[in-house]
Amino acid sequence: MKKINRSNILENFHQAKWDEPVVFELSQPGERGILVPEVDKNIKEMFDINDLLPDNLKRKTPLELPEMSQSRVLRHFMRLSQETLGADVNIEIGQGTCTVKYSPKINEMFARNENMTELHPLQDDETVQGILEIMYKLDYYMREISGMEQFTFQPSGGSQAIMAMASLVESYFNDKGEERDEIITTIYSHPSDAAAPALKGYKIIYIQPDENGYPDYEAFKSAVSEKTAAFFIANPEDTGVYNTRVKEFTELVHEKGGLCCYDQANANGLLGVTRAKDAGFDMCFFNLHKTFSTPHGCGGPATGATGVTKELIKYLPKPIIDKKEDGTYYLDYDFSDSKYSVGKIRSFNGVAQVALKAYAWVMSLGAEGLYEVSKVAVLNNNYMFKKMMDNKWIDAPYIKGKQRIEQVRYTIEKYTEETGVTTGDIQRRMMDFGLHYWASHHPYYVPEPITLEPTETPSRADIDQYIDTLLYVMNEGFENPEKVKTAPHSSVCHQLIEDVLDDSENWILSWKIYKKQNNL
Amino acid sequence: MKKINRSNILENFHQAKWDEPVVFELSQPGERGILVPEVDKNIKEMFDINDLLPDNLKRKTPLELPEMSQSRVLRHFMRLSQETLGADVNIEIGQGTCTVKYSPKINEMFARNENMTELHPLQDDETVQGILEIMYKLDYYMREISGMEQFTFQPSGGSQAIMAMASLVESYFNDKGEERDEIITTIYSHPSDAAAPALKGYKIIYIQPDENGYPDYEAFKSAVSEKTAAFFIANPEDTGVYNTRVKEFTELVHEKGGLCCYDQANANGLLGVTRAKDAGFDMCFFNLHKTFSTPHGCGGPATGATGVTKELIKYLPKPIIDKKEDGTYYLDYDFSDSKYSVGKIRSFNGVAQVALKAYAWVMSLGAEGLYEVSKVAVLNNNYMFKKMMDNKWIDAPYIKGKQRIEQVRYTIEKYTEETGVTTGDIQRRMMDFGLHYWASHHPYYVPEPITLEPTETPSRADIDQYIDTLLYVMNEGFENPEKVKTAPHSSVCHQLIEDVLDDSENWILSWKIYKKQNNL
Amino acid sequence: MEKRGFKNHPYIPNSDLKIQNEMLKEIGLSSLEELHELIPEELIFKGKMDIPDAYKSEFELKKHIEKIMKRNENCNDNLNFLGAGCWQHYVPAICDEIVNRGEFLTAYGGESYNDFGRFQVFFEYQSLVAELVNMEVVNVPTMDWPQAAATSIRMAYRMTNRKKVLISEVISEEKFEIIRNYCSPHIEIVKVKFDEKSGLIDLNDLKNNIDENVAAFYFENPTYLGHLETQTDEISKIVHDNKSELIVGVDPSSLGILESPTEYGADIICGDLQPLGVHMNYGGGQAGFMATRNEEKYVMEFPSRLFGMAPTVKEGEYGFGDVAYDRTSFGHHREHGKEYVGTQTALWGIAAGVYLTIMGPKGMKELGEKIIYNSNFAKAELNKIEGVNTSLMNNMSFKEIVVTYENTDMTVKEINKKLRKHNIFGGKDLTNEFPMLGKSAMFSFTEVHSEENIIELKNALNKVLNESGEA
Amino acid sequence: MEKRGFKNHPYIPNSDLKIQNEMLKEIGLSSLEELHELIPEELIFKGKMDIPDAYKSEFELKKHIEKIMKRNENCNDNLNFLGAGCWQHYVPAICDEIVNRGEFLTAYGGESYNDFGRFQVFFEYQSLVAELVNMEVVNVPTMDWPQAAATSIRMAYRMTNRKKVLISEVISEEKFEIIRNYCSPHIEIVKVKFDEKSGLIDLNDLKNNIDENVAAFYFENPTYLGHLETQTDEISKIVHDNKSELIVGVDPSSLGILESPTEYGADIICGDLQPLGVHMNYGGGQAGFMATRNEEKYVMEFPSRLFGMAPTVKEGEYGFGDVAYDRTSFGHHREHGKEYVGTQTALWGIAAGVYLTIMGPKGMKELGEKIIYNSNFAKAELNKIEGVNTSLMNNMSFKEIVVTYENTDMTVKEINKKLRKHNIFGGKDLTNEFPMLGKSAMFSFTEVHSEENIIELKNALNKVLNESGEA
Ligand SMILES: Cc1ncc(COP(=O)(O)O)c(C=O)c1O
Ligand SMILES: Cc1ncc(COP(=O)(O)O)c(C=O)c1O
Repeated sequence: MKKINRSNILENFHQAKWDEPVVFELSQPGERGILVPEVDKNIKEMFDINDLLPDNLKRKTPLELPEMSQSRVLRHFMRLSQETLGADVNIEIGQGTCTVKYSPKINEMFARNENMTELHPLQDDETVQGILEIMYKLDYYMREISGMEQFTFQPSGGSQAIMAMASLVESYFNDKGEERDEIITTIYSHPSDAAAPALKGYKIIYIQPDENGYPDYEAFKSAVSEKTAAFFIANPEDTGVYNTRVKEFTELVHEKGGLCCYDQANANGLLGVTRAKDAGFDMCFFNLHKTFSTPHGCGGPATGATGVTKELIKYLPKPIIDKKEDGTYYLDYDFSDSKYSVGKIRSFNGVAQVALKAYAWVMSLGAEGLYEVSKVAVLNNNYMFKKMMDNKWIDAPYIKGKQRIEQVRYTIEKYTEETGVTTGDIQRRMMDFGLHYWASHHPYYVPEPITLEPTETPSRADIDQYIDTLLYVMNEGFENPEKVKTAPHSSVCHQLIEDVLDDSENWILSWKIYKKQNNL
Repeated sequence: MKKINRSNILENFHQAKWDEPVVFELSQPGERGILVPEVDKNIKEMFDINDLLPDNLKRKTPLELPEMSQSRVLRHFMRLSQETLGADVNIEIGQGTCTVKYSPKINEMFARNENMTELHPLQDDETVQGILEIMYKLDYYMREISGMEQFTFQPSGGSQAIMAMASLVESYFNDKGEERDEIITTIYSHPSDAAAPALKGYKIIYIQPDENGYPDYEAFKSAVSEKTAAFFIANPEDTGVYNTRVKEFTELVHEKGGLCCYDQANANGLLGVTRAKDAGFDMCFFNLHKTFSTPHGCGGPATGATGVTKELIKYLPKPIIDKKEDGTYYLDYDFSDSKYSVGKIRSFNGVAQVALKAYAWVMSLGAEGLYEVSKVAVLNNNYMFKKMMDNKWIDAPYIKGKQRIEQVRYTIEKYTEETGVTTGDIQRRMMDFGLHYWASHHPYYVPEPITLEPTETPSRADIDQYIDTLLYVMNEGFENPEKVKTAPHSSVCHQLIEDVLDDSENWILSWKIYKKQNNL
Repeated sequence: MEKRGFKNHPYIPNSDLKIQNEMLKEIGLSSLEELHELIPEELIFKGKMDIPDAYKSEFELKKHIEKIMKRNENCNDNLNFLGAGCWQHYVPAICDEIVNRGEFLTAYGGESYNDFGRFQVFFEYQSLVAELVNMEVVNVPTMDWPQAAATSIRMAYRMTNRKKVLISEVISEEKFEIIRNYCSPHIEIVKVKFDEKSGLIDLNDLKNNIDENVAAFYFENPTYLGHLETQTDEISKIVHDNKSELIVGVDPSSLGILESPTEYGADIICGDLQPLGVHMNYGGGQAGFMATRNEEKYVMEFPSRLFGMAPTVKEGEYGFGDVAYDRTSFGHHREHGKEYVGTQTALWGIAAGVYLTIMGPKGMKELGEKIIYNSNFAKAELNKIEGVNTSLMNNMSFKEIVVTYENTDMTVKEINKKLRKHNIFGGKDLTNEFPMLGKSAMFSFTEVHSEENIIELKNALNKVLNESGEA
Repeated sequence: MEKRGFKNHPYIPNSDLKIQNEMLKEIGLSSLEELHELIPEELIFKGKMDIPDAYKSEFELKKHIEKIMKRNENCNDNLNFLGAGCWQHYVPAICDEIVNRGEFLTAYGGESYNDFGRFQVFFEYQSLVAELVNMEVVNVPTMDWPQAAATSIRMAYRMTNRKKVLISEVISEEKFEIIRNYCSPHIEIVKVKFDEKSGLIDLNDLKNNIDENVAAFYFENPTYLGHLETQTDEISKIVHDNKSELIVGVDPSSLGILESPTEYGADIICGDLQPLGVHMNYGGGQAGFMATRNEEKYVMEFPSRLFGMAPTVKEGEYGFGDVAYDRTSFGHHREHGKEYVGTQTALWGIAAGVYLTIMGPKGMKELGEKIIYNSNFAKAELNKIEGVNTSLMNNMSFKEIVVTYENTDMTVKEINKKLRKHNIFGGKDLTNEFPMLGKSAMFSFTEVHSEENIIELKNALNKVLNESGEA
């Protein structure tokens, strides 16, 4: 056999394509997937089911769930899993801002253990010393990383953490009796940095970027006032630009009596490098499902571990985890008697298994390892940045020639003008090579954007493969633009006709609606 | 959206195709996949590694294993798994004779538990009462199913079970002091029914089928003699034809003092319906990885549970599992003092986790369920048989109009004559629809064979889909034979150029050889 | 050469010094320290984080974690009767198998083409839950039931432009707290009383409180305390006559035998998916769902993503995509979209989808029956114990029952502590949450409990309450 | 209508009566009883199998199995020093993840096109083990080491056409039994003595026994008793001068630090894969491997399947297929093929492939070092105990050490029983297997043991042997 010629591009990639019907179509009346334990004979004899159920509540409407044998159920979902491009099978660079890194399998094994899965959240503290210890220690390490004084793991996602931060702001000013109704953020912070505070009744004031991509200091200065409840910001923002003057911003807010809330969902470039507290923030949160490697699970369960400075602890949702003199851990409901406490953000004790995985991840790295994570995340990003910028059709606005932190928002505006091929076209075509590619949140402040974030887990070879593929596709845009515009070609389906998705007469949100539409 | 038109044929199927390099190509020197616990400091200080290793044994040859980070290792093997058509994702009908049925996931969960995985085979019996109980009871149930008196789980596959049966035959006649060197089998029994006894020094005598597909009784009669050590047979054989006169065969052998050994690897059509003992067999085996649903694992680990009648127990390999008066289970090494005992077939106690899964499977069915398994396996097969035979290009030799047991060997000889499309072509083309298809063992006594075995786990819809696809492909053979002959088209690779596989100058059995051939 | 960090770490391919240096060179640097040039010197952290040294080998890490986690006592080794919003149900092996498939476990924000399977599975999840509650629209899972309830309430508030919401008093304290915070500062919440004898909603109090400012009435059925609310038609009439929205919270494990609230007029239904194939996970298994009719006015109020089917450019082919994406804060309107959207509990939606599929209509029915038989049996049996009263609220109950302890000096906490000696986790203490019920606890019974288990509880409880010498 | 059987069983879709009847009708029957028409009435089983009723629900089945399996005490909760062919090593999580992937777990006999991944993974497994032993050809996994050794011997027998094989006496009894049976009746096996002082092979005895009828000499390094055989060049010369084949058995976990037997002349290497990423599974983790040079005369003697790379019709593309398939009994020659082929232990080949990949050269080296340090430390420490002698055989050892108990009335079995009270599984009893070593036991030390564990063993052993009051 001749030497194998390897291309760095997966030209022959094809995603698993099963043409798997919608689950309802697989129903075979009579088939069973699993049986439920029967009612014990004695119990059954004691009662008549009709006496146990009020007539008006008894189900009369037939329950048209599919009827399938166990192996058919398994086959169905196995096939759908193969049609999903999870991080385990993929080079994760193309989901910029999402910090999709490697989630070690050993951590999953910990979380699958009965000593995790089979704990009821209301068990007495004495019976859950293990998980309490884990959460207590993780809290402590988070404090070390951020400089904050107390964390809560209740917020179960970054956006909920932002909502929790906004709630803390509300509590704080309610307590102080101050009426402040404005929250300042920036266009390159996450949409939730605007939306979650808005939910809590705050007016959102956006600061536009200056020519460096930093939030405009002068604009900020004139925005901050006694009406400013808080400043919510990510830093670096989605552009990967770190606002060097951040401390001046927080000082300004503090001067006016406001609070500073740091969106550290993606702290991946900063662990052990710089701390929220030192930049003047009063609170911050970390997405454990991003920076701390717990898998995203198609979108949760997750945790936005939220930390605050000492004076804000009393507003935290209850309980927090503490340790007694004798070394036992407990859920502390009494740490605060403030009637302005946020109360509760999420039921029970947050997503404990995510805390467990994050804890295991921290323990597999130590302080040195966390530092390495950040350094390599930034190295990978700047290596990629350099190589991307070597291409004349790719640009990235702001601070030319300077480093970015962990991600970059690029633009291919000039390329689109030249070829008519948009970032959306490229996105679809990248899928033909088994790669994700993300443009940006809306609206596109950076035209024809691409947001790439390599994290620390791809290798140099992975990064090179990603870039080579992207350049290959971009080149195709010159030579065969139709190919790109009509992509994808190797996915499970072809381009969607999207109109129906926004048309309330025709959208199909469930099988019930599909059946109705087709009179089935 | 319009009504979805479903074809019963996966016309759009494409297998996951990753173009994943050979693992050695992925090496990035310096990368680590996992770390080993370091030598404890005190221990390290006590010794110099050079004193612990003799000079002449110390490794000097560099060990050129790949160097890869953990996520790259995972990605590699995940991708390869997607490129494999396991039963979990597939309609298993096309691996005839292999009894590939549904392996319940709950049974896997049992086997993944530490109380199974972390048992050392030499642990004291007192510490392994659980697994001993499982194996003891499974033995008992096997006896119930077969009528035999004692089982051993040492043979770790059907072929090894056949070898074990041949060894038992050897022991038996050594004990009797009789020299018998012939073993009779049939061409439609599994190749191992000939090969394994041959290994043990026996001359193999084949009985050809008569016009009904039964082993020719007259030929058999003249073959059996005082030289006959044993008769090894599957019944039904690969044709699915059950030899109705089997008892006459075993009686004949017994008359001449020989033993009768029943290959019940696939007893799937017979559980609770008929028993080995009653047909006159002295021993038999069940493939737990076939009839008893434990997954095939790409080809093991597995178990060929072998049972014998009372008088043969003393020749069994040691130990067997027994129960004391006080209810404790133990490994009994003393059940036999025969110096003619087979001794040992496989190390330790067989593949205990397979026994565990089989036990769980039996317990999920009970006697009634086992009976249902067989009835439905036979129903499925005869339903399929009927539908297949409705097609004029498909035939099946022997006992026209009669039922088969759990499988059928079909022939498409006439079709091949007509179209030039062979069973091998059809096989490759079936893969383009995500389906297995097996022809036959060699040599092809039935010309252009197909061997199909639906087992009890596909639904009627699955069977229909299989047949429809097959007919679709066969029809293609008329309309577009090239398409069929050049298949596969939707697999990971195209047709192999197979010559090199038989050419010792050019075959590539390892990456080392590949490198050598290409001077790398 | 600078050596800070953890070199050749298995999770960090480019932590190898040689590769690192080559990459640094490529970008014109000579050490990792030179990265982060934008971070001002004064913000650079110069201390050492007080985080223990790494367990470098996976093996040692495993030993470490296992040792800690073995300090937990779990509900498989003990007999658990805690419920109260997180219930011990049997999780079929297939649910675990599927949610642990690496592809699902590690997917996130891919597009519909490369994550077709993810999109389909969510469409199916939506459709399956829609079937269960007999509604047409279900969103991807939200955080938990309280979150789903809170959002339902905010939806009603936006739709009706009314600022007051009534909530049945029979609700968990923490759920109320979550709703309160989520609805603050816009919505005023007023609790509607219940009848302590029957457990039913006090219809007079409902009537007294309902007025033209009321956006919605929210109640649960089965209620938090386990009994069934039977005055459903009356409630529905009162609410709808007032042009308010009727929001009903429901335990989905009851819906195999109970009619969905849709049938008695619910406009929005919410609840928790945890009973449907998700392990308790110390509370990490919660996941909320919401359902409405397919009316634009409802659909456009959902804050979270909704997946829909759509045709593709290839005749006869279809795919899945985001419906009315611009509703959400991910769309162009950001904070002017509906509430906000982010990572929630998607994986549990997959679990629930697998669960409903494998259970089918018969499984769900058997499940409901087993539960209702068990809890009624327990109610009858425990009531026989001297000092125990299970008939405080006399309406029929489904999964949970309230047990009131009489004539004892022990607190519920003390009783539970003694039950632990019998390897039993006793019911949730209601003493503070529902003081009107006296010294009481709520026990939960599901299909994991057998007659034997219930008798074991009865005997243990009897010992604890009535045998003095008992530890 | 006949009702025998288990209707609507989740594993049997067509156990539904309605479907069943339709299918029966299709083939012209009216009941299941009418199936099996070929089975003569006298052979139809009319009794009822004495098999308990099914645990119908998965939940109850789980309770049942867990209850039984909890009667086991495992090596994770106890401190285990048993080895002797099955060793407690750390299994990386990724090995489990991959072998538990449904696609691999349930694949079997598919062709190279639809099972491309399976074929590639076996090609890689072969190549990785080939690298480890520095050979070119490795077969798919066979049953276990004894089977691999037995087949190696039969290969030598066929190649040389000689009927006698010499085997070092330092071999496990059960391995010898398996080989004996497998080689009977064709091959005469003669044991070659070892020196009880050094543990080394008695070269004189080897010379005395070798003659022109000897097909091969088989020995192990490290040996069954754990020490290293250093006279490798001498042995190789003696064997090859006689034109016999040199077969060496090896523990692959040693090969990160030890030279492969290839380097000192082995013609066939065999061993067990279990140390490479496979759990002990009460012995169900064993899997044998064999390796040779890429010479036709060797390759054509392998009985099992061998996977090779091959080009495809598409320029530049390649795939994998069976090499020299007709060698095997699956080929046209059936019993005239080499031995026989069947299901063996393929999945453990995948585990070993993943293991060698994730470990890499450095991991394998560290593994070897950790083991050799630990066993030497244990040898030194245990020797300090009154009544324990670890220096009977004074050659260097790798993983296992032989401990001889002196001046005690207790049997090894009794000592082990007492160690169990300390949650320790003591070494394998050698008393009957190697009577010449006296009352002795073999302890195994791997990377799972820490200094602390070894000291714990030492202290416990000291208590057991020297503190009379001790239970
Ligand atoms: C900077 C930033 N903030 C907030 C979020 C929201 O986090 P979540 O998706 O967990 O709600 C994200 C998520 O991508 C983010 O990148
Ligand atoms: C009838 C029969 N006998 C024996 C065997 C061999 O079993 P194994 O593959 O477990 O060695 C098989 C396997 O397919 C078989 O079908």
